[in-house]
Amino acid sequence: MENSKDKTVKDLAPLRDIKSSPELCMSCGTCSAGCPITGQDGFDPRKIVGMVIEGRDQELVESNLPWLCTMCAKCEHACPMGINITGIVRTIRGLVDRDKVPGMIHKGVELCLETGNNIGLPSEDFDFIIEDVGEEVAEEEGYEEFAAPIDKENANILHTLHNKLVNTQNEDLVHWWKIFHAADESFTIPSENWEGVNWGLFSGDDESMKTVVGRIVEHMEKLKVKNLMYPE
Amino acid sequence: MDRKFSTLVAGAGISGVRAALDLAELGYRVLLIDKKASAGGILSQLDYQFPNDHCGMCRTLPMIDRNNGAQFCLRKGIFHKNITFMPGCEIETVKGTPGNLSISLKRSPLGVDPEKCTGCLSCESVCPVTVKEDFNGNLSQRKAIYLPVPHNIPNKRVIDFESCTKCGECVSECPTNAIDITKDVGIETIDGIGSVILATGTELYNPDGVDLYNTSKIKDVVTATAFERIMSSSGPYKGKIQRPSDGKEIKKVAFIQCVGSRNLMIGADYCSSVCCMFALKEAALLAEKTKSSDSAIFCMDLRTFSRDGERYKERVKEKGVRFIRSRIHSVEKDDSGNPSISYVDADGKQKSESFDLVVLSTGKSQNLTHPSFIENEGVFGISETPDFKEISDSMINSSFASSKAIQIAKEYDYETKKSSTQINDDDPKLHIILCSCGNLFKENVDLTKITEDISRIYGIGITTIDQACSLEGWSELKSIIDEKGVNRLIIGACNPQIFSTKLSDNSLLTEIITLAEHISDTESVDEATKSILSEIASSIGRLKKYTPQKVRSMNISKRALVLGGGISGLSSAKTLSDSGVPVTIVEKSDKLGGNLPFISDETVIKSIKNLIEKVSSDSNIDILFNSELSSHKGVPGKFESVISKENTELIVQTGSIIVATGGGKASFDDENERVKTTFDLSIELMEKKVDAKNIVMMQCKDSRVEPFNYCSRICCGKALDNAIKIKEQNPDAKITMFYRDIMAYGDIEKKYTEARRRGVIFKRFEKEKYPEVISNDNGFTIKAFDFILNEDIEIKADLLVYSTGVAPQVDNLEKTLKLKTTVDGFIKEVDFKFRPVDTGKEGIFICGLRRNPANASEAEKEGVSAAQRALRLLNSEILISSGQVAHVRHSICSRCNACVTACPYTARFVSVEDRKVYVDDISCQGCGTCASVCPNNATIIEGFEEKGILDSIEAALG
Amino acid sequence: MTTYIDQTESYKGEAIKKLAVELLKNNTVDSLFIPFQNSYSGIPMPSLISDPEKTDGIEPIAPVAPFNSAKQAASVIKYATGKKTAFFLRPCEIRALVELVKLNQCTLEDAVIISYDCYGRVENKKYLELLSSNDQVNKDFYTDESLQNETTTTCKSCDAFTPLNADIAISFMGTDQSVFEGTSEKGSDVLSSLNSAIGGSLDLKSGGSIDQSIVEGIKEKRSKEKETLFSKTSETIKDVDSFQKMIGSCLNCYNCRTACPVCYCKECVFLTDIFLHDPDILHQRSIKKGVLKLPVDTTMFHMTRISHISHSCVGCGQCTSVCPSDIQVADMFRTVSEKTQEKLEYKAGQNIEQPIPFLAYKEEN
Amino acid sequence: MSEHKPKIVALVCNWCTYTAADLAGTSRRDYPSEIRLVRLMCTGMIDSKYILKAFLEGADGVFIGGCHPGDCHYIDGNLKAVKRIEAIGIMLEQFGFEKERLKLEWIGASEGPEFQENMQEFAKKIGDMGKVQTADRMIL
Repeated sequence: MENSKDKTVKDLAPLRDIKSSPELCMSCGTCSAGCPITGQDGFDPRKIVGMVIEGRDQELVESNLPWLCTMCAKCEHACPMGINITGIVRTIRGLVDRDKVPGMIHKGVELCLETGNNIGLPSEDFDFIIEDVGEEVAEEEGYEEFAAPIDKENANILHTLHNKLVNTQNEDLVHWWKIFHAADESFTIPSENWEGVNWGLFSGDDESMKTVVGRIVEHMEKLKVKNLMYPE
Repeated sequence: MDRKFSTLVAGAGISGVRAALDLAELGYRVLLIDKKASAGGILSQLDYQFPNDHCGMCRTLPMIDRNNGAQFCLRKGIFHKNITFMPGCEIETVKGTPGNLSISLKRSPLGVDPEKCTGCLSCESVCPVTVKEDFNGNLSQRKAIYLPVPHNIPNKRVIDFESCTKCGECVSECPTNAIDITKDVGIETIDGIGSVILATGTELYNPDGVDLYNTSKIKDVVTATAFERIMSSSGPYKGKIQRPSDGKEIKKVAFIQCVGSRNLMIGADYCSSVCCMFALKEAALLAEKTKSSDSAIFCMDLRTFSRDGERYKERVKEKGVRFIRSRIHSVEKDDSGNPSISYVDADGKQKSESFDLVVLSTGKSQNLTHPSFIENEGVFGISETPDFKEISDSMINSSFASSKAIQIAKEYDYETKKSSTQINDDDPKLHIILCSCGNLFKENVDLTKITEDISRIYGIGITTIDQACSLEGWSELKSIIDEKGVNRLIIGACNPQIFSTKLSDNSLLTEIITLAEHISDTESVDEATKSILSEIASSIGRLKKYTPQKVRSMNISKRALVLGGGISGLSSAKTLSDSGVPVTIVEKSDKLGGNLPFISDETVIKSIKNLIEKVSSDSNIDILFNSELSSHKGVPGKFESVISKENTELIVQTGSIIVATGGGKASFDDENERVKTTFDLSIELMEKKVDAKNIVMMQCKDSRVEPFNYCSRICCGKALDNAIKIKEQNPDAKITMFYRDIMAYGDIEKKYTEARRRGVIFKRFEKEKYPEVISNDNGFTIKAFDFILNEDIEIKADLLVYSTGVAPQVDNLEKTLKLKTTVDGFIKEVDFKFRPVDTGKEGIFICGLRRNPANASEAEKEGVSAAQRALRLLNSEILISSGQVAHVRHSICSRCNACVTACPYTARFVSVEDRKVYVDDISCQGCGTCASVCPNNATIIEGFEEKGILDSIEAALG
Repeated sequence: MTTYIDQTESYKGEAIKKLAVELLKNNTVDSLFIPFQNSYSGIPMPSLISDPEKTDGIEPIAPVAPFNSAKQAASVIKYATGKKTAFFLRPCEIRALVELVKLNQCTLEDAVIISYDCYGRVENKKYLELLSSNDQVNKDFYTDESLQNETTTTCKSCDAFTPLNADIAISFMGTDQSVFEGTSEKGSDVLSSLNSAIGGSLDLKSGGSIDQSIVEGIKEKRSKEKETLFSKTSETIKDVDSFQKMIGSCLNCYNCRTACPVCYCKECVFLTDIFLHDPDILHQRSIKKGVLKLPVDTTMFHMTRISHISHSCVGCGQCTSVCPSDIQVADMFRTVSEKTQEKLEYKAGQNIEQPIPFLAYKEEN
Repeated sequence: MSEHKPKIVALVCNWCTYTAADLAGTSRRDYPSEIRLVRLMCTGMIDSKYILKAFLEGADGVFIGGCHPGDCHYIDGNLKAVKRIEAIGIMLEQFGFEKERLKLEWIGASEGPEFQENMQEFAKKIGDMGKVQTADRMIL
């Protein structure tokens, strides 16, 4: 992060296939017309690109504008110049001091790096919940043979989890597993570093993002799993 | 070797038609082909053209030697003695060398023999295949056997073999055995062709399948062409302006600009040039037709760079149409089923609005290229790439291409003998031939009564033949003509167009009556008979009184006068000289080249210098320096001009005059050396580096506002060039360009993209609020409002560059030559669209900056185009006048001169010597306005003699 | 600024005559165009006089007009010759002349037009009759109302009897004097130069007043006459049947068009080949209708003539005067013309700048 | 009354209205057969005599069709005709010809349906008005 501070958003923002730098923007307004939150709290994707072109990075970094974006990418889907608007927004977010990252996303990133999941759920709690939910599934008629597969090798799908599914909304897990079972699909859940939600994406923290992604890759290699299921 | 055609013109759109006519008018035979089943191109779908919101296409037709072509609406088809039209054809390969090209054509079968088809419709009624009608933007349906263009004549059906199931129903139903569904695509080779003109135009971008526009899900999202069809009375809803989904009247339309254009993501780094004016025109028409005024055009720049574009836009605005600077993301459907769009308004707020209809201003389709044979020698493209152009630009480019084809035609001696048939002017001897069309007329009309009545009242004989349209019928018809020794003939048949073309070479005066129009299910035999009788009587009345058209000829002063030695004048002179016409150039200054010192493009400079050299060394071109036209008289073909040159006067006799006196930078004065004009900067940049660090460029300085309310076309391109050059020299220079609309039409768009890529910053301002410039010791501060950042901004500059526009030369020629000017002082074309280099005074043509702002290559093309028009007059020593012109019976003329005032072509003049009114046969187009203002018939129009018309009215009511 | 001559003379015409002679004598003009009684005709005929010694026969305002002299006036000024001529014309003659200017039949460059309040004219025959019993009829006409009652129907119903578009207007009505007014720059110049040169002999005094109410009174009376006449005529021509009845005895002599001052064609279209029918046409018509009245095309002739010149009709009444079949051509023409001119917002002879409706084309866009 | 089949003379310009009539004809759009088309090069060519002649010969209506303003092949012949036709209408009215019997309409080349509609409408209107006063009369 230190090095990048010398560079501007213009330099840092990734390019799309046609190598369209922000300068190509002709301020046509396609992004703003399509953005679901244009006008809310002064948000306007065209304006953000405009400020980037003029090198007004610091202003952007200090404002709440980059944090209003939902990253839905509707803007760049239609941008005639192919400008990577969400990439720009992420780049700005990444330039924000970590202690200024709003809400709990940066904290989540830190917890994830530390504990393997965004909410810092201890692994004994995780094991208990997975076992418990697995039993719940097996109680139903036709699912008697079901057992939650942990760290199973050669499964077809690696099933990473959204922390919410584990923590508060585990009835959704029931649905998923029932579907897998009914479809006779082999899957497995990693016993540690199971977090499927990479908050580094939202906070613009590429390094952490890379670490989290790396863990999943590691799982897949180790367990020889072919496919990945991601909760987002 | 068959050397029938000097030129093959591929593409029968307006460009192809222009090129074909250019050649045909000079006596060269042309083979005109189109891959479609009909001629007319995109214009056949458009009923209206900006800026007068009507068509005017017929003004393209020849005005000299009119006898060789049909004198009717060009949208019906193209008919000229020297033009052969072949539909359903595409070029496969071109081999050989200019003057002897061998061309293989892919011919798709049309399925119907046009010689036999009577347009009776029985085939359509039995055809089981129904498909969407592309002619109407897929908003209506047609059969697999159909009429490709409803207004074309002859109205022959064709088969769309892509959807035809070859069931054969139509074949057995056809009463004249005209249908053949067995033929396959064939290859035909034509040899001995001099050159090829490629006028295949381009295709429209197809927005179907783009998820943003939802054309498949929302029926009320249509393309601009489809909307044009909706507004057309021959369109899918017969002119009722209703929307496709539910038939609701359309009142409020959103036009989405740049659909398929100016979009790097789809490889469209260009502006399609015409869509802005197209949308403006459609919005204006809708407002006019429905008296509604709530439509909106969503655009980035509104590219109103053509003649009158700026003022036209203002007129459209006055009608209540909104121009909203927001490119549209996508079209959705609202709760009531109306298409709805979101946009950002001027305050940066997002708004959502529903419309009755959304029109997509689709540009040209991307990634189109010319076929590889464009590289062959002797093949000329109308444009460098398949492109859309404003009609006037198309016409100019067409003539530019045809002039090259003419050089080849001339070199290889393709010219046909000019002839004009003298019609037998013995006493009228009439005969009538009626076609009984199988049994159709026998059953529905009392032919005996007709024969008896005509003989009793008029003493004229009638012969009935069975199928006049068949080969046997045709020979029977010819033998009757010979046998009876008649010189005037009335033919009654069901499909008269066949005869009008077949008989055109004959020395007969012919009237053709459409019998079929008198027969319908609701009419009795008596009524049909009566109706036909009176039509025959009416024709007799007229035919009897026709004065046979006299062929007059006139010797031409085979020399052209070119006023102005600038780019357009030089290219004009060169083209004329290459065609064997001696030229006199009159140049005000002491050198040639005009605006050459203000051109910064090396290749252009080189080509102009080359042109200057060629013209200077051309023994066929006299150049008079330091001279001006002081007075002028005479008629086209024989003008007499007085040139004043350093206190002496000399008289030049020429057949034609080309006005190319040009124009230049609009006047602009600023003492400050850190203020420059875009033009001056471009010259400076050729030699040295600009060392300024903060450069501000200001577009539209005193331009596009009254009193100079026009776009100068070239400033944006030049400013972009400058910006790119500075960035090349010094990437760190900060360049800000203030603009109203970047007029980067066509491929100039690429420069705009390039400038942005290099970091030039663009800030838009509104017409009403020109950025404020405060000059101080260090340079300037420019204060403006930034619409994107939504805030007031101040930009520092150490160099300020103004785009000041182009102004026409002040030379008084409009008075000397009695030409019309625009309010801005440019010389006005008689028809901006279809005759862009004609002044309206025959023999006098206009090109270059004296006509309209243009860049060097545009001016060069205009010059060639003007020369090409002049060649119609200068190509031969003798000019044969057309028939149907006015002449004056001096013995009874009271010289009230009402006719002189009335003539739209200034073809009439009062002689200074004898005060009599004379008609110049070449300029006269036979419109008859003079005759109708003449109270005592002292003016007569050949072929439309009052007595004949009165008799025919009397007979019609008899 | 007006000047006047005391009406010491017993005859208003004397003042005009005096003015005319002085104009010629002082070379203010090269010739006079003025009614002149010669020894061959009882009726004063418009004449072009260039010799001041031969001015005795001038009868400027005899209550007769053998024809509307605009056409003859136009023939003198068909184009500019540099010969200045003073034209003494009735208001209706000026109106016709103005129309002829617009029709390019003449130019007013060399003309000074002098006119006066018109009391009307009597038919030629009537005038000769009156003259034979009273050789002072020219003078008495202006004082004797019973003589004024002899004027034509047209004159009695003419409410445009005061000079318009003259250079010098002379008023008789509403004043005991002859009040001269330069109504154009040209006219004022002529009057003032005349005044300074020979003011004494002409006895021109500055001032002079007109009682407009008297003029208005006459106008009102005539307007009423006109209304009555027009509504009667409207009834007569209300349909083609009644119109044909009116013109039933027309013999195609074309006198009306010859007498018409604005029918400017060298040769009428009805004399050209368009309306000269071959016998087979006549037979065809006869076969179709059963009966064909001859001469043919009389209705067509009158209606065409109306269509050609009703916008320029000045209502002088000469067409009626010359009709051998006593057809009230003028009534019909005037009635139709008034409405046509009203609808076209054009008044014949009124505004020399306003072009004839069909010859004025608005520039496109 | 409406049973009366009116005789109509249509003076049409070669470029626009004649083309429209042709288009109507070729696309099998019936227009009343009582209409007699007289093709002229331009409406600017229409002499007042043509209109008079038609009415005096018993035409129940005279239809004049030309190009839309701005669209005239001869620049502005159509506009030049307007006043003349207006004036003749005013005159005819005074001789008892209802002004509805003379109609001027701009019909563009592609407006076949407009031509048909105009003709049907005009024929109907004229038909409803009854015979023209000159019908079956001998005009002297």
